[in-house]
Amino acid sequence: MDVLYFAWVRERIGIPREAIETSAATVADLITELRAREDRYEAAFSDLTALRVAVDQKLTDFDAPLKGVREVAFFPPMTGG
Amino acid sequence: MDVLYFAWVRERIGIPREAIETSAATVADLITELRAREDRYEAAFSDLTALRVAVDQKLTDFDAPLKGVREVAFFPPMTGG
Amino acid sequence: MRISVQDTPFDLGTETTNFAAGHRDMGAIVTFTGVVRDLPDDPLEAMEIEHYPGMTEAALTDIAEQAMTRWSLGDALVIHRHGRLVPSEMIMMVATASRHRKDAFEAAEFLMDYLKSRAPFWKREITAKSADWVAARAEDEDALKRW
Amino acid sequence: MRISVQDTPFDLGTETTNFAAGHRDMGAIVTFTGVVRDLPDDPLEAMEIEHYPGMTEAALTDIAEQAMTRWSLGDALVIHRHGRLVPSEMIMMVATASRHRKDAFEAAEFLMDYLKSRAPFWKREITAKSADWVAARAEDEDALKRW
Repeated sequence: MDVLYFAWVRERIGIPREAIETSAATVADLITELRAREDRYEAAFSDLTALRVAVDQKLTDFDAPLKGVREVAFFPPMTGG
Repeated sequence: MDVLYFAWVRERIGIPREAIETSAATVADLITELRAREDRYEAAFSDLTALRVAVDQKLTDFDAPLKGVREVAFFPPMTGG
Repeated sequence: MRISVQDTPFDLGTETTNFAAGHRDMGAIVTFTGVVRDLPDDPLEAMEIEHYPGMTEAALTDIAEQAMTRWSLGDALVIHRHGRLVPSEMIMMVATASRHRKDAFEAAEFLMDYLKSRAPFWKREITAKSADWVAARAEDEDALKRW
Repeated sequence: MRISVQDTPFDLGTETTNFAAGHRDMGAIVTFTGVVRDLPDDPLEAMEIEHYPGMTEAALTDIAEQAMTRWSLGDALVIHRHGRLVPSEMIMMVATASRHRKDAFEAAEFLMDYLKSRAPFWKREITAKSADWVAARAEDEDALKRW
């Protein structure tokens, strides 16, 4: 599964994307796994209210299941326009 | 005093403007005078709900006084834009 | 603030670009453009627009000044044509510049609502068979109540 | 309906004129344009816009399709830039075409409200001293509630 990071999430984690092998059932489970990895993930995911998630390029919530998913992206609230 | 007519009011009366000597105190009094003149005025002023009036180029109502006024205009509701 | 009542065409692109270029400190630009409809089933030959020279400019200036007072605007533009227009020609445009999109949108809607019912223009639709004055619509008058 | 996500500048005049020209049966055209502010007291060097290629186009298409469904629109256009922009450059534009001004206005406001908070763009303001990500505003999120 590809995991993408944008804006300050990308900066805190230090890379724009990575391939991750995981058996996490939901986005929330994946976040728990990532936070346990290294401080930079802990720093990026410490405040979930400041984060948004897209699964296969669709905005969703942290309960979203990951079965069959190819791409998960984490980023701050959008500021386009 | 100059009296101006626009759109179908102009067409019914047959002229775009005329100079009128009047001692009418209000727009309503002026209309009463005009209606008494000729059929074409009667035709133009028969339904006041379909008419609007401007006094010295400001939209107003039929009670408006005419003292000191230089220009009165009659026309249908506007349809700009 | 600029008001133009003219019988000549205007170029929407040029007008909008110039308007935006004059307001570099304004993040939001809204424009509205009215076009003579070109309906295949409704063979309009022309639209004639009559107006009240002098009062037209005064009424549009008053409307634009009200908009500048009621919303946080950097500028407002109103262009309205009169005379004979053919289908697909642009009748008029308004533009508003603000720091905030809400102000720019609301002020443009306000300008349009007032311009429709309070500026002395009268349209007539010319077809092969008729030349009818466009009737004012109750919903246009009602639109003023929200301001 | 056209969606364009691009790093190159666009010409507001050309885009608006072409959009209007393509919809001769639509009497009302509304545009919104967002500009990088050029504030004398606030020396912004540049605005950098990051986006999520693939999802951006999908999100904008979804938003525009919703607008086409909810209002009586002849067409909708969304152009949004990404990359590095300097003050006074145009960031984005939307345009709507309808037979009725109310639909054109409302659909343009809807497009803007959703684009602000639901399309994956992130802005960063570069000054001589800092490079800060723009924070999302609660009022932008609240603006979605009215639709």
